[in-house]
This record gives sequence, structure tokens and C-alpha cells, in this order.
Amino acid sequence: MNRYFKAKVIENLSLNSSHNLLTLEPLDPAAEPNPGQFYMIEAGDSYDPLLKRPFCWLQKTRETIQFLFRIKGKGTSLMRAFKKGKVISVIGPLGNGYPLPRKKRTPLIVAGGTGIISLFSLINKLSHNCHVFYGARNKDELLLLNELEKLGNKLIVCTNDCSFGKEGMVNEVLSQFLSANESIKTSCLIYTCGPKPMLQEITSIAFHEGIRGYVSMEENMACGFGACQGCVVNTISGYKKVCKEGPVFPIEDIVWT
Amino acid sequence: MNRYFKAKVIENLSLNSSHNLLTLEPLDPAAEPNPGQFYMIEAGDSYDPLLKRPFCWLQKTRETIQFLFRIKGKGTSLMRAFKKGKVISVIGPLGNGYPLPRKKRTPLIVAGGTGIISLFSLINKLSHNCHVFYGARNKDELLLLNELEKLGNKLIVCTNDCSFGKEGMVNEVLSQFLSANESIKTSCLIYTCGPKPMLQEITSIAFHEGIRGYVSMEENMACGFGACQGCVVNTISGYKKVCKEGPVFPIEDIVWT
Amino acid sequence: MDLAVEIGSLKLKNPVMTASGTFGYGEEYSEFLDLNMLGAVVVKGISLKPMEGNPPPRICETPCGMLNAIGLHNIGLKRFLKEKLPYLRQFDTKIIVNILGNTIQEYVRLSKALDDAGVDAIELNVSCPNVKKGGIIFGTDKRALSRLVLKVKQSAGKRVIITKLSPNVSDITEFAIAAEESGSDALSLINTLRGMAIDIDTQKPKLANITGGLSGPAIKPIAIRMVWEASQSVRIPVIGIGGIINAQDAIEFMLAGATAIQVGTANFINPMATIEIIHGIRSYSEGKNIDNIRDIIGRIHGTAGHNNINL
Amino acid sequence: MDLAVEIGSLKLKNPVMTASGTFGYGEEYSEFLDLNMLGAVVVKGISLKPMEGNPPPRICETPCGMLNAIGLHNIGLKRFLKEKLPYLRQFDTKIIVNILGNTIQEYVRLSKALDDAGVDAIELNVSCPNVKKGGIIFGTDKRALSRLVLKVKQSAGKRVIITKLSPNVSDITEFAIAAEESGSDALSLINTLRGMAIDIDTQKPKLANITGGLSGPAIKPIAIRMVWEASQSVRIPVIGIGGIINAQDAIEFMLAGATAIQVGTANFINPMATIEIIHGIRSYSEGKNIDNIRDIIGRIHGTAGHNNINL
Ligand SMILES: Cc1cc2nc3c(=O)[nH]c(=O)nc-3n(C[C@H](O)[C@H](O)[C@H](O)COP(=O)(O)OP(=O)(O)OC[C@H]3O[C@@H](n4cnc5c(N)ncnc54)[C@H](O)[C@@H]3O)c2cc1C
Ligand SMILES: Cc1cc2nc3c(=O)[nH]c(=O)nc-3n(C[C@H](O)[C@H](O)[C@H](O)COP(=O)(O)OP(=O)(O)OC[C@H]3O[C@@H](n4cnc5c(N)ncnc54)[C@H](O)[C@@H]3O)c2cc1C
Ligand SMILES: Cc1cc2nc3c(=O)[nH]c(=O)nc-3n(C[C@H](O)[C@H](O)[C@H](O)COP(=O)(O)O)c2cc1C
Ligand SMILES: Cc1cc2nc3c(=O)[nH]c(=O)nc-3n(C[C@H](O)[C@H](O)[C@H](O)COP(=O)(O)O)c2cc1C
Ligand code: FES
Ligand code: FES
Repeated sequence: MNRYFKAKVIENLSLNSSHNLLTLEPLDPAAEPNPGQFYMIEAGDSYDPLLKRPFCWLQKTRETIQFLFRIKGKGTSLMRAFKKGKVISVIGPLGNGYPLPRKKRTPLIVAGGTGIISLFSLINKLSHNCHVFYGARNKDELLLLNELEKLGNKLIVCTNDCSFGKEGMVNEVLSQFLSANESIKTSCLIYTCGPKPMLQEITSIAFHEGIRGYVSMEENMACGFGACQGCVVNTISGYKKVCKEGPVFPIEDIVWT
Repeated sequence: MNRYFKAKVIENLSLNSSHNLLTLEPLDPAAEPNPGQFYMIEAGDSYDPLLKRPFCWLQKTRETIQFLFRIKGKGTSLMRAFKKGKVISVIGPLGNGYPLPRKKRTPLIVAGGTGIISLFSLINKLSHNCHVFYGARNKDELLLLNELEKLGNKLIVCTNDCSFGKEGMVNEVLSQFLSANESIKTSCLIYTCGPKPMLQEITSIAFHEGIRGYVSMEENMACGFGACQGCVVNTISGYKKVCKEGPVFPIEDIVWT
Repeated sequence: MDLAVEIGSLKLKNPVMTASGTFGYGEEYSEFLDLNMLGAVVVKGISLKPMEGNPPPRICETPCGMLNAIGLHNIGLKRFLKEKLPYLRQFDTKIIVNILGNTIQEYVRLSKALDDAGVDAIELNVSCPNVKKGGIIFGTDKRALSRLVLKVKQSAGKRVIITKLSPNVSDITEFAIAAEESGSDALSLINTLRGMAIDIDTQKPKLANITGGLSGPAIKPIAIRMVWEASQSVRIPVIGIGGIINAQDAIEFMLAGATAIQVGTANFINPMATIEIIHGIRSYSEGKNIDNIRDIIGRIHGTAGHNNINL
Repeated sequence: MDLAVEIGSLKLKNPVMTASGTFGYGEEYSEFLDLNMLGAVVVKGISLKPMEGNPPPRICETPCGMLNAIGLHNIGLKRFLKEKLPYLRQFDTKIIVNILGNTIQEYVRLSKALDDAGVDAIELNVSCPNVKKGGIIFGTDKRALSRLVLKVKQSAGKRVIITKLSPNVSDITEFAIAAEESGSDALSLINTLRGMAIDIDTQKPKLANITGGLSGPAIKPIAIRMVWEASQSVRIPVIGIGGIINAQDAIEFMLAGATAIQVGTANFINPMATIEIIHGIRSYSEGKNIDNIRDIIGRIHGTAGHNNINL
């Protein structure tokens, strides 16, 4: 199957001033994605912006793929203006995605900010068999709350400014949880995605507590399918491509700088 | 008054596969244009395409300015996708426009292809006091036929393939008319706009028949208001800027190459 | 918020100027903006005698840029002094005159006359790619450039002399250093890059002159790199030019090492671009708690120890 | 409709190749297109030893272009021959290996090994702007370039040798002539232009390497001009590269004088770009009643009498 395909915009819903929910209908047969995989999406009608943008899939039906994106710069601003019926080109699913845990492991899902988008498809798949820790700067930045609650997981939400849920950073909340649940440490597995400083904190928690886990990384991308070598991160075994060997890496493999 | 203004798309009607009627509402006070003047219109949302595109105005109400454009390349293809409500930046009215004839002169309006768009506002102003010669490649390329008929001028339409009106080129039709109406030659004035080869033919007719007139020229433009020196045409008194000293020139002034 | 910067002895109220050839003689923009607000106006390149320029088509669009082969169409020194300078003098802004000649002698005569006329600074265009026997040799020949700058400085020494460098070279720092050592008070860069476009339908070049100068956002990364290299290799101020459309672009140049910037092609698309850039620089500084815009010049982080002079 | 072209003794079924560093080792694209359809595959630059490349971020977007500072991250000669070449050999297309070294000796050893391995042609990357002690000196020093080409030709003389020129020079024709006179069978141009971008929010360069190579549509006008100049100054075939996204761009290069073309950055945006370009060239030729694509090479009208060699 050719992962380069055309897709039609079915809906492009503005969730709030900085986030949109985009529903695409692939016009060519499209492969089934795994949780944590992503797509490269064409953002404009000209050579500016030139490159496609990487986005994780949120939900998939037989007919459509759904994305949730944050309006950040040039590309996503143009994407916000996508109208129903527009046809764009897309590449995907790309990358490795999250490996599913073995039966006995309890997944601890730790999401910071838009990191929740990447992890949502995983949570969805794992169903209520996991603990979800989700932090954002403030209430307005919290995404997918209703959906997460519906999934019926153990959900702990926190905001830096205490405008919703617990106060504090998601790494602090995770630490507290682990202190209170010593026994879980030997049987849990971390899945995390979010801003770099947070990921570093989670990594060091994982290291100190002896917990294994997976982290989904972000890097600037030109191709998304391993051809340009542009998207590397440093790992204990050298530079690895986020788009192909990642975006998900064993948490202990990343060399943070 | 500042001729750089923002305008909102009120309507963008597809007339046929290659022409759109665009209605803009200026959001800042906009000056009244003269027949034959033009506007520079922003075509895209990014730096590609970079430059604004020049278009003559077609009709003006107190609230709106209307344009008729042909889909040609990058910019006009993007303009075709303009949706209602979109806000773009515009500069105009620009250029000199057609000087109105003195009372006793009978205007002969000679339009080839999209040249009719430039001349339409003039015909509208002159009302039924003129002869209109309008040629196009074929019936499908004829624009504004109903409107022209409504204006009640002496209208002669021709198509190269004889799919509508007379057969032949508009310069041939003009020649025939002049042969049949010898007396008009001393009291008429030509206004013409269209493809270069046609304009050259009209110029040579005017020269041989001793008729004076005006021609509206096209050149690539960067600014539209006299700053870049990019848009010159060669005239008997040297290079002149189409955007400022034109687009309308005395027909006898142009040096054709 | 202090936006003032200095180009040699020239004090500008803010770092935003217009780039030569894109702002006419100032008049063309007076309906769109208040010229008093600009740091400086740099006028279209002036030669001793009026020049007709190249035949049309003279411009064409390219991806995120444009090619021009105006061919230095200008009204000549005499008419400039008589018809255009008095107009510009009304405004509280600095007047910088961009000049070009075929010989050192021509540059010298132009500089003397402009010095006498009391313009604020003279910018030497040594890099226009569109004229066959034009200044181009000075732009790509270090020794010719040195001689030119030296002679101009000798004859119009009171005036601030800005040397505008050509980007069509392997190593911009050699030219930057040559101009500095010959006494140039400042550098401006970049002029346009030589380019070409062909209409595949007619199979003809899109410009009558065949090649032209590439400007616009497309060239910004090259300009930023050259400004960074040049500003690190000389002590005189560097004026950044190339693809500046908005305040973000202007700040990028200042971080790279530019003391001031010139806005070119952007003026065509948005005749109020310069004013919006001035406002945008102010907001940026306020947002970052910068009291003095001079504090950001060359303050790019994370480049310590990098030897930018070697390729 | 005959699309075949010749690069020295190398016969290509059509003029469309992939540009080095943008097509991996071919495999990465096999799900998107049939490699058998391509004129040639040019693989990522190979060095004697594997190279780690530069730290991230390695790429960033610019207006109509991108900067890259991959730093020639590659698996090295040995693994290439063992792991990648056999895969490519399955296809009915030509295999061109782009190589780079720090010394002439390294280029010679690479060429010998690749000659022995029977690749179809060797492309000398003398212009990568991202490696400190890399091939760059050869790209901007005529004499060094001549020596390099001469030595490589002597040691791998059977193979078609293509010299890939750097655009970061004042006069491309000098380098074109130097390569031809030293025995190069063909030229390819352009490699990327050196550029830089700064994040004004963090005030850091957008690339860890500070500068990188600019590619994409932004550079096309410069590339077209250089291909036109180079092709008029030498007799050997010129391969056009730089911002080719679609068939129109490819044809523009051929009209300017390119015998074949390479598609680079476009592969990232549209992995089927090369195939669409082949189809587009065919339609264009049919529309213009051109029986043989070779008939359009350098057939730009209206340039007679123009002396393109002088700046
Ligand atoms: C594997 C992966 C999955 C992602 N999934 C999502 C998602 O589901 N929802 C979402 O909102 N965002 C996601 N992102 C981030 C998203 O790709 C960027 O926010 C987006 O590319 C910004 O584009 P822009 O043009 O608006 O910003 P600009 O800053 O104008 O972009 C300039 C360039 O930088 C790149 N860039 C900017 N930010 C990032 C970033 N964080 N990661 C990678 N490249 C970046 C752009 O792609 C572009 O090439 C993901 C990133 C990666 C790597
Ligand atoms: C004074 C004037 C008035 C005009 N009025 C009208 C009008 O009312 N309706 C209409 O349909 N067309 C009009 N045109 C032509 C119109 O400007 C072009 O068709 C349009 O610019 C094409 O843009 P594009 O991006 O689609 O084409 P592209 O070919 O992609 O454009 C590339 C570049 O060439 C320029 N260009 C291409 N064709 C022309 C042309 N014929 N004249 C000037 N520049 C050109 C573009 O502006 C752009 O800068 C007018 C032109 C001029 C000079
Ligand atoms: C139409 C046009 C005319 C120009 N004329 C001159 C000139 O007379 N003298 C000069 O030094 N530079 C001239 N330039 C170069 C600009 O001053 C500037 O260096 C270049 O365009 C890059 O900046 P930009 O990308 O902001 O346009 C001209 C540029 C354009 C586009
Ligand atoms: C990510 C990337 C990697 C590249 N790697 C190489 C390389 O290894 N060797 C080389 O000669 N050129 C390399 N190039 C240059 C391209 O082959 C080509 O010359 C350049 O990108 C211009 O063409 P384009 O605009 O079509 O991309 C690379 C370019 C890019 C974008
Ligand atoms: S984005 Fe190109 S290799 Fe990962
Ligand atoms: S378009 Fe700039 S002077 Fe006419």
C-alpha cells in the first residue's frame, strides 16, 4: 500500500482559539495506524509553507482519520482555514508507534500539553486498564477532557495555575502518585509525550524509580519517512530518526542535552 | 486618502471554467476610480505568490468594487478559491484611466478578449454614445454580453471561429466598419484594450486612417504605484511606466517591438 | 524604549530604512506613510547622467521572490538634486543616496556633488547585476573595491560612506574587510543575487535582459548568513538587507549582527511595511523587556566559539 | 516520444534523476514509486568511514525553501557496498554514487572501490557546506578542484565522473571549465547555497550547526542562471538541480541547457514527484510536437549574441 494519498476535508472544527479538530477522508485506500504513529499533512496551496507538517492521529473510523492540532505558526494557521471539501495530500501512517504493554504491566500514561494527542489513541486502545496523568498550563489548554473521562480510566488532571484539577506539573503529580503507590513501581510501564523539559523530568523519575517506559519525541521533519536524515535525536546508540526509528523510543535510550 | 486598504470578499462567483466575478467591500474609505484604472489585489496567504496582481475594476457601488478576472496562473488560481468573508489587502485605484472624449467625438471601443473588462467601465460611463467592437476566440470566451446589450450601444461582436456574432478578428471587423462608414473617420476616437498583436493591428489601422485614440497596456508589475520602475513600455518619448503614466496611452505614442 | 541606532556618525531615530530602488525617491510613498517616521530613506541608485534602463519585461515573480532587471533606470544627478532632494529635505529623516558609476572617477564626482548638497550619507552600489559595464566589477573584485572606497572617502570624507556588498561572491568577509580597511564607515548587504527564469511556453527568458537580480523572502537565509559573517569580521556597523517583510525578519537580522536594516521588495507588496516594522520592533522589545534596541545587535546565543570566517 | 538522454557514455532512459541526500538509498521510496522508471538514482553522499552527522536540529523551513545541516550523516563505503548496492542493483535504472572526502586520497579510494563495484557513475560532491573539514575547499578553489578531478579520473577512468559544483562562488563558469579541462565527463549543479536562520524568540540559530544549505524552489532562479552560464561555457553535459518541483521546472532547466535534471527537496513533499515529472515532460513534448527531448536542451530563444560569461 502506498502511504502517500489524497484526502478530503470532511470537517475542520475550531475547539478553541488555538486548537482545531480536523477530519479527513482518504480518497485512496489508507492503512490502519497504530497508536502513536503520525501523518505528514500538506498545510498550504503553494510552496510557502513548503514542507508538510507532522501530526498524530487521534481517531480513525473506516472512512475517516481525525487529527487534533494546535495553531502554532505559519502552517497550522493556514490549516485552520481549511474548508470542507478541500483536497490535500498526506503521507502516513508513519513511525513506529507505542509498543503495547505485556498483560501484567500497568500503563502509566503521562501527558503534558498537546502530548495528550499522541497518547490518546493509545489510551483508547488500552481502554480502562491504565492510569492517565495529564497536565497543562491552565484550564483552557486542557484538551479531550470529556473524551478521556468517558473512557473511564483512572484520570488525574493537573494545571500549573490550579485552574482545574490538581495544582502543579504533571511530573510532580506522577511523583506523588508513585510515593503513594510504592507497590505499583515493579509492575508499571510509563508512556509519555509532551514538552522536552517535562519529558526530561519524567525520564529522571523513571530512572530513579527503576521504571521502564516509552517516550514520544518531536523534531523538525522534512520527509517523515526516513529519507532526509533531518529529524534525529541523540540516543545511547547514536543519532536515530524520529520519523522512522521513532517517534517512540525506550525512555532510557534518549540522551538529553 | 490612502490607496492601500483592506477589503472583504462579499462574493466570488464562477462565471465559467476560467472567469470569476469578485465583489469586494473596502473596509477603509476607498477613492472613486475612473474608467480604465486598476487595483493591485493580494492573491495568497503566504509569500508565494509574493506580488499583488493588477486588475481593472468592472463596477463600483457605494459599498463595493467589482472585478472580473480570468484564471491564468498561480495567483488567479488562488483567487478563484477566495471565500466569502476573507479579508485581503488591495491598492488602488491606480494609473491614469481613459480620458473622456470631447462631446463631438464618437468613441469606437475596440476590445479583444479580457480587454473588455478594462473598457467596460468606460462604456458604462459613455452610455449609448459609442460603438463597441468586441472580439473573442470563441463563444465561451465572450464576457459581459448581457450587460453590454443592456447598455444599448451599437455592439458588434465577433469570434475567430464564428461560434457567435461575426466571423473574424476584431481588427478586421473594425476595418470593415470604417470602410462602410467613411464619414465617421474624421470625428471618431478609438479606445482599445486586448492582446498585443491585436493592439498592433488596431494601431496600424488608426495610423492609416488618421484616427486618434487610446490604448490600455499590460506589463508585469511589482508595485503598481510607480516605485519599482518594473512595468515600462517603450514610447516615442522613452520608457514609460504602465502603472503610473499608463495604463492608458495615446495610441500613436507606443513603440511596438 | 530607545530605538535609536548609529551608523558611524549618523544617528537614526530607529533602525528601519528603505532599500535603494524599492522606494522611488520617497514621494511615491508619501500618501501611504509619514516619511518622518523612518530611520532613513535610501533613494534609487543615481548615476551622473540619466539612464534609460533595460527594455521590458524588467521583472518577473519567482517562488517567494522576484527578479528585476531595471538596469538602473534613473533621472541622473542633476535632476535628482534639483527635483527630488528638496522634496525629501522637508522631512525629519536621514537621506541616504545610493550611487553607481562605471569608473572610480564617476563615483568620486557623484560623491563630491552629494557631499556638497549635504545629503546625510552615500551608499556605494558596487553590486548591481544588471548593467554590463556597470559597477559590477567593484562588487566581485576586492582590489577594485578597495581603491573605489579609498578614493570616495578621500573626496567626500565628511559624509558617512556605506559600501553595499554583492552577495555573488564565495566569501563575503573578504569584501567586508576590504571595505572597512579602505575607510568605509559602514556596510550594507545584501544586494540581489543573480538569477534567471524561462517561460517554458514561449521558450524565452522571462526578462528581456535574460538575467536579473533576485530579491524577496527567498533570499533571506542567505542574507542572514552573510550579515552574520560580515558583522563578525569587521568593527564598522552592518546594515542588513534581504527579504525583510515584517518585524520578525528585521529582528532576525539585528540578532545576526545588523545595526540597522533596509526594507526592499516588501514595500511593493505593502507600502506601509516600514511603519509596521517599526511598530513591531517596539512591541518585541517591550515583550522581551529590552530598553535599548542596540542591546539585541549580534546577540545571537549559542554561537560562541564558532569560527564563522572559514567556510 | 524519445526521452532518452546521454551523460557521457551513460545512457539514461529519461532525464529525471534523484538528487543526492534526498532519496536515501532508494529503498525509502520503493513503496511510493517504481524505481525502474527513473533515469537514475543518485544516492546519499558516501564517505570512506561512516559519519555521525551534525547534532539536531538539522533542518528548518524557510520561505519556499529549507535549510539542512545533516552533516553528511552516512553509513560509509563498506556498508553501502554490502547493504545498499545489492538492493539497488535489482532495478533497471542507473546507479550514481555521490561521494565526498577530506582529501584527494579519500576521493580516489572511494572512486576506485565504486568503480570496482560497477556502479554506473560517480558524482563528486565538492560543495557540501556543512562539514568543517569537508570537501568544501574543492568547491571554491579552482586549482584544488582541477587536481581532484584529474586524480579521480586517473584512478577510476572507466566510470562516468560527474562533478557537482558549489553555487557559493562569484563565477560558476570558471569552475565548470576547470572541471571539464580536468576530464570530468559531466557537471551537476547546483548544490545548496549557504544560509542561516534565527529563532527570534529563543534568540538562537534554528540549526545546531548555525549555518546550513538552502534548497527548494527559492533557489531555482539562481540555479537556472548558473546552469545556463555553465552549459554555455563547456561542451560536457550539465545536469540541472535546484528547486525542481514539477515538470515545468524540469523543462525550464533543460531549456537553460541541462541535459538531465535531479529532483531534490521535492521528494520530501511528494515522494512521487520524480514520476510525475517524467509524465509531465512527456505531455509537454507531445503538446509541442517534440519527438526527441534532446531537442529542447539549451534551446532558449532570444539569447543570441549575449555574452553570458562576463558578469
Ligand atoms: C511526530 C510528531 C507528531 C506531532 N503531532 C502533533 C499533533 O497531533 N497535534 C499538534 O498540534 N501538533 C503535533 N506535532 C507538532 C506539530 O507538528 C507542529 O506544531 C507543527 O509542525 C507546527 O507547524 P507550523 O507551521 O504551525 O509552525 P512553524 O513554527 O511555522 O513551523 C516551522 C517549521 O518547524 C516545524 N515545527 C514547528 N514546531 C514543531 C514541532 N513541535 N515538532 C516538529 N516540527 C515542528 C514545522 O513542521 C515547520 O517545518 C507533532 C510533531 C511531531 C514531530
Ligand atoms: C493594468 C492591468 C489591468 C488588468 N486587468 C485585468 C482584469 O481586469 N481582468 C483580468 O482577468 N486580468 C487583468 N489583467 C491581467 C492580470 O493582471 C493577469 O492575468 C494576472 O496578473 C495573472 O496572474 P497569475 O498569478 O494568475 O498568472 P502568472 O502567470 O502565474 O503570474 C506570474 C506573474 O506575472 C504577472 N502577469 C501575468 N500575466 C500578466 C498580464 N497579462 N499583465 C500583467 N502582469 C501579468 C502576474 O501579475 C505575476 O506577477 C490586467 C493586467 C494589467 C497590467
Ligand atoms: C526593483 C528593484 C530595484 C533595485 N534598485 C537598486 C538600486 O538602484 N541600487 C541598489 O543598490 N540596489 C537596488 N536594489 C536592491 C535592493 O536595494 C535590495 O538590496 C534587494 O532588493 C534585497 O532586499 P529585498 O529582498 O528586501 O528586496 C533594487 C531591488 C529591486 C527589487
Ligand atoms: C537534506 C538534504 C541532504 C543533502 N545531501 C547531499 C549529499 O549528501 N550530497 C550532495 O552532493 N548533495 C546533497 N544535498 C543537495 C541536493 O542534492 C541538491 O543539490 C540541493 O538540495 C538542491 O536541489 P533541490 O532544491 O531540488 O533540493 C542535500 C540536500 C538536502 C535538502
Ligand atoms: S523527517 Fe526525513 S528522515 Fe525523518
Ligand atoms: S509596477 Fe512598479 S513602477 Fe509600475
